[in-house]
Amino acid sequence: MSMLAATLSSGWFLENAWLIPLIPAIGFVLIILFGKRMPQGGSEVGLVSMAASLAIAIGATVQWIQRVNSASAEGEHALGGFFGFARAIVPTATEEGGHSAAFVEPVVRTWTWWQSGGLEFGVGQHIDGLAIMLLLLVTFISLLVQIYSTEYVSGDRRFTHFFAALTLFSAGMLVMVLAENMIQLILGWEIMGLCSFMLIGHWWEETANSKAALKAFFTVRVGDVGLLVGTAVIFFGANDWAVERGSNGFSIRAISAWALSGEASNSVLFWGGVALFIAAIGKSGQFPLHTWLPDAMAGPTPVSSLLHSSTMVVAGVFLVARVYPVFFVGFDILDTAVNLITIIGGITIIAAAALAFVQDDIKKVLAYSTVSQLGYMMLGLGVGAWLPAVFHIFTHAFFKCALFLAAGSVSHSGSHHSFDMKKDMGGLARKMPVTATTWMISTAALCGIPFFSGFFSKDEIIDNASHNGYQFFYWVGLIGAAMTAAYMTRATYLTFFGKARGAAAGEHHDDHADDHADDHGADHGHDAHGHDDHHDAHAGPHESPWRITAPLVILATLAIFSGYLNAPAVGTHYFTDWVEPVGVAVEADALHSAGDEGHALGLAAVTAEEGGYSEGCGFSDPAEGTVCYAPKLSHAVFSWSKAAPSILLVAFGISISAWLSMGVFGDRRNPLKGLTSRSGIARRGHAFLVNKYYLDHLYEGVIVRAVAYPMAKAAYWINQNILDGIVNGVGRSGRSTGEWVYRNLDQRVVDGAVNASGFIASETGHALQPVQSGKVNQYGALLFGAATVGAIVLILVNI
Amino acid sequence: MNMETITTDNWILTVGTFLPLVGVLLMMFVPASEERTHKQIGIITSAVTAAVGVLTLIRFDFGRSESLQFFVDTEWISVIRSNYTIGLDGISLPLYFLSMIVTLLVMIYTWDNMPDAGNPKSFIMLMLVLQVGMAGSFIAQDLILFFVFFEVVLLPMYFMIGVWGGEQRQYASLKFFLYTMFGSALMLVAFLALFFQTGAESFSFAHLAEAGALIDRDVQIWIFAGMFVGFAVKVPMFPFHTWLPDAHTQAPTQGSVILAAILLKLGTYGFVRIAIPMLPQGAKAWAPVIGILAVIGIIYGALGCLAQTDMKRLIAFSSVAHMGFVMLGISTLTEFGINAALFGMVAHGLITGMLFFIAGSVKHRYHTLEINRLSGMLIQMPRLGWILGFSAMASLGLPGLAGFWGEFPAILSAYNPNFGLDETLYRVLMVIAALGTVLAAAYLLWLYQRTAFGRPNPEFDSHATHAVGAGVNDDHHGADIHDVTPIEWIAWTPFLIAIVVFGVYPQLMFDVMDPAVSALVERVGAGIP
Amino acid sequence: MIASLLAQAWTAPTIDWHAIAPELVLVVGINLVLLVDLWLDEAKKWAMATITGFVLLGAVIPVVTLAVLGGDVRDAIFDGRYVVDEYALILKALFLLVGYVVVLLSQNELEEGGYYQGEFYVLLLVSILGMVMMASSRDLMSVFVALELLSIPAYMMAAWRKRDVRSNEAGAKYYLLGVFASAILLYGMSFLYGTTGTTKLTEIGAALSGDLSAMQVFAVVFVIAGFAFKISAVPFHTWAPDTYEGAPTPVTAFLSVASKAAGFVALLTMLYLGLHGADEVHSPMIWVMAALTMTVGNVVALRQTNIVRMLAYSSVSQGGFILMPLAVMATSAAESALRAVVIYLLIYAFSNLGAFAVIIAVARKTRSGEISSFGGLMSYAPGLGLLMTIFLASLAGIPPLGIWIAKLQAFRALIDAGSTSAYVLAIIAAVNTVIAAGYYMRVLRQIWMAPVPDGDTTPIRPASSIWLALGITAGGTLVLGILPSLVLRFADLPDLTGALGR
Amino acid sequence: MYAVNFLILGALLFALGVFGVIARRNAVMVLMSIELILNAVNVNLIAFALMNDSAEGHVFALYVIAVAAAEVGVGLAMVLMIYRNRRSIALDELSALKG
Repeated sequence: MSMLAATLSSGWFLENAWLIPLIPAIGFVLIILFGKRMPQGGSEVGLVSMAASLAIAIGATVQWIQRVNSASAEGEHALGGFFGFARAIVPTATEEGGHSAAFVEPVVRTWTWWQSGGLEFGVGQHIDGLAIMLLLLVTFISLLVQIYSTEYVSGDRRFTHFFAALTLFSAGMLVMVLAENMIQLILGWEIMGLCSFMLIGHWWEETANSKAALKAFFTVRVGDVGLLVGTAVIFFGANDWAVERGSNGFSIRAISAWALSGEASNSVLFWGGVALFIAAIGKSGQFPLHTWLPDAMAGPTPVSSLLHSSTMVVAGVFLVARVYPVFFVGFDILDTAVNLITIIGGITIIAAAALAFVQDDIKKVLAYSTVSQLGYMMLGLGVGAWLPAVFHIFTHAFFKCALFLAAGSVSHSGSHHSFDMKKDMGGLARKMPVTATTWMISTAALCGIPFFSGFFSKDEIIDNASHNGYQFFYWVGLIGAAMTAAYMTRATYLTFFGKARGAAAGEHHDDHADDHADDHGADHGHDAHGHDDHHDAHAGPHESPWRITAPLVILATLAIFSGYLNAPAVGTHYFTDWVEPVGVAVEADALHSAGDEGHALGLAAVTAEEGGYSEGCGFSDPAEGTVCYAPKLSHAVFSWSKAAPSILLVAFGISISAWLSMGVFGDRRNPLKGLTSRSGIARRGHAFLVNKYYLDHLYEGVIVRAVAYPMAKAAYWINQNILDGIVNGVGRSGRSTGEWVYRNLDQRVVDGAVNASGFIASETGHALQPVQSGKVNQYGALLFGAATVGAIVLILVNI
Repeated sequence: MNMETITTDNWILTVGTFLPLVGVLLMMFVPASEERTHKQIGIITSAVTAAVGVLTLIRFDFGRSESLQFFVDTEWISVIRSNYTIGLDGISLPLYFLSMIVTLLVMIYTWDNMPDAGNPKSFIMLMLVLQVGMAGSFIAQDLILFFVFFEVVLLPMYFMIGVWGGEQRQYASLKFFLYTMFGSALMLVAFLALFFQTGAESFSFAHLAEAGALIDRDVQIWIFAGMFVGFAVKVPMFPFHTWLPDAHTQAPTQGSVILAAILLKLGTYGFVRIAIPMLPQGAKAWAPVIGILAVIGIIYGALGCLAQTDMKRLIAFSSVAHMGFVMLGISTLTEFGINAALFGMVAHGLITGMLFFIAGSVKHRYHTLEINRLSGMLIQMPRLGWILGFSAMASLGLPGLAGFWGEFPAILSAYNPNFGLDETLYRVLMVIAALGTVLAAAYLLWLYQRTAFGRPNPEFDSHATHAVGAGVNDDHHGADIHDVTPIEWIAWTPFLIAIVVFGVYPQLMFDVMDPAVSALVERVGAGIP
Repeated sequence: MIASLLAQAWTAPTIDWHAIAPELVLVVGINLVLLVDLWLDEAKKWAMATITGFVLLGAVIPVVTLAVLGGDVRDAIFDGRYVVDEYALILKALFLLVGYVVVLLSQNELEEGGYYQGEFYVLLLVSILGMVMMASSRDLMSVFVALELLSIPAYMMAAWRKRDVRSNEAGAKYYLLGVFASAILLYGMSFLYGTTGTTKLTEIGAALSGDLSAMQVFAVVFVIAGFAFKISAVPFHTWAPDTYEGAPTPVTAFLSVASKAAGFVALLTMLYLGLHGADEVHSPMIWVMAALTMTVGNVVALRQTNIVRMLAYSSVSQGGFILMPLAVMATSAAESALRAVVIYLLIYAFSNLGAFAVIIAVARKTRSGEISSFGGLMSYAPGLGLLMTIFLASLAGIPPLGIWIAKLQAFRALIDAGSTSAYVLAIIAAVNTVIAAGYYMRVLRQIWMAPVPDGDTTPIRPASSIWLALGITAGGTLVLGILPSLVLRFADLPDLTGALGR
Repeated sequence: MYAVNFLILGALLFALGVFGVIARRNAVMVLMSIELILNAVNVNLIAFALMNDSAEGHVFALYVIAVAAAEVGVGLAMVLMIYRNRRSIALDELSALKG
């Protein structure tokens, strides 16, 4: 331990962060066991447990911040006041300062979980900035969504199970977030998958839902093969190295350190990385395994907002960010012009955004938007912009969750449980002011309008893409931003502006696009979207009750302000300081550290840390006896001039889309047929329709038919028929293969052989029976003949 | 030989193993008409046995789980140098205990789920005899003794399937019997060959594990071949598996549970305990074959499952796949693999046993297991439906449940097998096996979606509503569709709890097994030049 | 030359009365039974069985005393042509015991049939006397005489039901083929005597070594063929199924156990004392016979519908297993081979007699020998069903029931020898155990799983004598299976293998 | 050595007997044939006794003669019995038991 090292502050909350997942887990058990008998059907247990977890998470966050500060304080002490001072005023210097700040040791605690070959493997917590950030995020959003759900699914016949699953999900996610090792990570990962299955299929009376659930679980499971294989590869790559240093090949710290140690074989890292990334693709709905995510919208809206937008789906991104060194070294990030992650991320951004254009189901729009945003995060990690990507997880969670909840609110109170923007929405802004406002704030954030949170995270990614020399993906990012703006504007307009249509206009019709046939099934009082009949009682749209709006407001607020945690534009960089691991080499014996408070290490190394990307962690091997836990990354320096293009593109996207939307959907006559009966209008060619017609024509004919249709429709067609077709085809072919193998191979050949042997034996017996003719003389002949033949043969042989 | 033995409390194994015979004797003198008495005797006997098992757990010195404890070695058949040698170590302890518990729970389940053929007297007597055979196989430390116990199991199971089974019970039972018989006959020849090749001194495991390694390679390969057939049939491994689906499908619930939970383990246990340590070089030569067959079994079993229309038969095929993982683990000859295999044995015993319980209860209620006719189980009997879902999840290896710890380390271990086995081959096997987990998810969830989700099948649904009152069509579908009964709760809860506990804290078992396994692998390594 | 013989002064041989006490007891007993039969009136004929039983048990006593007292081999009498050693004693005991069980079995059969009980028991005793003598014979002549002594009464017993055509046929076939076989045997013996110049087995063994002349090979083959008939080894087995099926069931039991055992005893003595030098002649011959016997017996048994006939084929195939170790008697495995055969004979006697006992008991109710007539036995006669299960499972060689240890021994001997041919035979045998299990299980399937054929479920009440027989046999089957050491000790027979000069 | 002729004689008798046993359908004829074989044996024994100059052969022959007598007695009784029951002693009709 270097003499420069000094004690870091810690605290009860940090040391016992493992309680955060444990509480919801216990909550889950309680709900399952007693939920049905409770007044609130178990929801109270869920809420309480989430609140408790949130409390601990907040405590841990605070203490982590103190820990970081204490470290930097030591740093200042050791290095003279310059950095500390500089951090205050000069933003650019702050960037560097943020890097050369002291290494903050994660709070690691492990307990033996299992052992093999005398090697003990732990379960425990690994608390660093990333973990803290997600702990806070997950507990917080889970709580809000649970509050929201108490209203939204009230009266559902599986109310209790719903909350049980939500709580279990939170537990699983939290387990994964503070996972100390890969096995624990897999544990949380799979539990989330299970809950996703349960919740998507929540209304399993309809085959469509259960099929969607099956598909989601199955697709993700395909990716999980990568997780298993990758873990195995990495384990055996890292284990010996780690065991020498008192750890093992599952420990995430060990893996990171080993990957950066320079002793790791690149092929192992590469293939391990590929395998793990396949898992990430599956979980985070990246191209081409994204098809399950839109289908997952079959689940209740709270589920969509919690699992399938803000938390669970970022697990893949989290995985990559968590063992980033593996990918950094394995894929030569920053050394090669392009790598697997950027490719997948880029494709996902564009493809998903294009698909969002042609959706009529508001949730589907948001689903594709989510996919696209996840693409941004991946892209960020791929181009070496670790922090912006993680920051985007943070901001995206708030506004995307808000958007979903708003959509839910609309369908809950505005459109009689329909999600079809064209059939049942429109002009709801006046009817549901709160919902509309929150929606639009979140949209602004999503589109990346300046001073909304999305701007600070997404633009950082785009900016760093170019900063790190990925020009092509810089443009991909920009185009994606524009498209995002466009489709969100379209959705916004369709939902909240223009003429009210269908249910939004107070009409009742039971042929909803979505699935709740025979709500009032006799033998089971289940109700497809968990709405009691009192919703049907007062006709027409109205604002949702507070249990729905409150979360919306909170989230919307955060959608604005969460960005300022790291807004270079205004010179804040707390997120950087608190979350980003510092890429400096530290003494090796930091690798194994018990639960006690760690130490600020490697200050000596800092001095050698100037000079960009030539050396330092991830670029040159750490000196003997020292290890790195994270690559040394530099950040693009923000400047308005660099931000300008994206701002302009976004503005363009919004305006054109808004203008055209108004033109098309604002049509007072038969608004519902805006898209469908156009040609009919053309044929009639009424004079006073001409302008509209031209406009319509301009939009449909020029823009849409030239841009959206060829691209979006084609993309959509490919998506549905090829990608999705493959996914489903795999299922079908697997089944038919199974039948073929069973019928022909197993029953005919393998089993046939067995039965044949018995048959043969018995038939032989039958063939031998005639010998037993019952005739004495023949017996005698046989007797004597045998003796004689025997005698002759043996004589010939022996003499 | 580094296998030192502990002889304290060495009465405990003998008592625990042969105690059920006392119950059998008692029942002989009770007329068959007194069915309740018989059931009571059965439950009490197995309960006492299980109590002895618990005592064994308490007295077991977990600190030295690699050495044989409660060790007994007395003359038995002196002329052929076979002794009554018994002992328990970390490898056999879990299975030994499991056999007792499973028997007890099956007894309890029998209380009001007696198969249609009736006659609980012989049924329960057979189960008790079965228990003796199973427990004995796990404590035997002498080849001949092991063989005897190994065979004792046959007849009772033959009758359980044949008398209390389904439509084609006679075919299935005979197939089971002859198939196993075939295996064990060749196995016996192999045993004797091993005995004489090691100088015809003793049949005790310890001695053979020491002397067997000195046999020259080719001979070892031949002897291993014999044992391979014997154990592979029991496991069952891919080409020898066809008795299993028939036996499982036709057997009564109790039979299926015991078969899945314990009997199949005799084969894998034999590999770990006998074939591999006694014939290291043979094992090394055969390992790739075993590995390949195992992985074929994984995929093949899964495909078989996808083809099934009968719930029970599907579960049976899933056993083939799961035992494939176990065998893959064993074939790597690594601590990881063998640990995983042992864990997998217990896990598979619990999970598949549970699934068979459920299948039995479903059959009991619906009088059919046709997947197409079952649906909406969650509506008609939510608890049973949830238990089914739970077991299915456990069976597809969901982390946090027991199944995972048998599956994942096995896959992991295949990444670099021991003793210079071909890595490329095994890595291919690893990936295929990992894909097998996807298939597992596929068939189990598909099963779940078809049976539990959706709306109940009208034919049963209508019935469920009427049956409450006037039993008009009660006799038509038998009893009404009711949810889990108290007896079933009693019988199942331990399974469910164990699945969770071992899933959440696997160290409970790894802690016991690992030292023994490490010692074993070390011994094997010593035998391979 | 004759003159020179006469010239020698005749000195009376010293006779070891204790050694031949068992035979004497039997002889006395035979006469006793004959006389009593004369005086006893029909109503009291049942007493005959009891008396016979006592005679047999009485004969056991000296066997025991000999075993306990005389450790040393008693071959003083008849200068080694009639020897009483451990080997002889254990087999004498076996024969007497089997005889006793057969008496128990025949009791009701005869009473009901109203057959000539007295004569029957006399013949039975005579036959047993022949067997007892066979155990001690060490000379071609005494072997031959013993063989005929045990066979000729058996011929008559097989045909005991005078008015039953099938019984006649059984007897006639047995008789004709038997006599033919013994004629062939004799012809072989004559050459054996001619080429070695002696009839004393040990001397023959001494003379018969190294290269054999064609005549000697011929002789050996014919001699073995003669005994092969007795043990009904394929292809000399053809009489067995027909005779077993036709003869009264107790007699079948007797033939399938006792006279088969006697044949094996003779074969053992010949091989170990007389013919061990001619191994390259008899080893392959026995190898082939063993393989054929077990296989043919099994596969044909698979097709049988009559239980007695099925058991007949089963006992043929069992004979194959017993024969199996002798294929390697000329190797280092000689001792374990001998032990295997003796043990097998012992345990097989128990299980097989037990099976027949159950058949007799059941047949008294069902009046049918068809396997299907056992349908649902478990439901109305669980006791008999369970016992039959034990016996058949034992015959199938399932531990821990009797015959498994015997089979184990047989395999053990083969693998002890370790030659390739031995391994091949072992594999064949292994496969055969499975086939055999096939038809044994078919019977058990009837007993446990099939419905009662004619729905008549009146419980069966076997006579006490049958119960006693069942008790003895079941007890033996179980005890010998679980604690084989009890008898295995007796089966170390250095006296006989010692003669091999190894 | 003139004794060889006796052996040839014995062989001829033996062959004759075997032929009879295998070929004749009449039970009595078969019995006679068997007697032929036994006598062939006797001839052999006597011849060998002369060759080896030992008495055992003679004794053996005496035993054979005695036993043969007993056998024939039993045999004829059995033939008689069969004749009573089925009015025929044709062996190939004795085939109720087979298979």
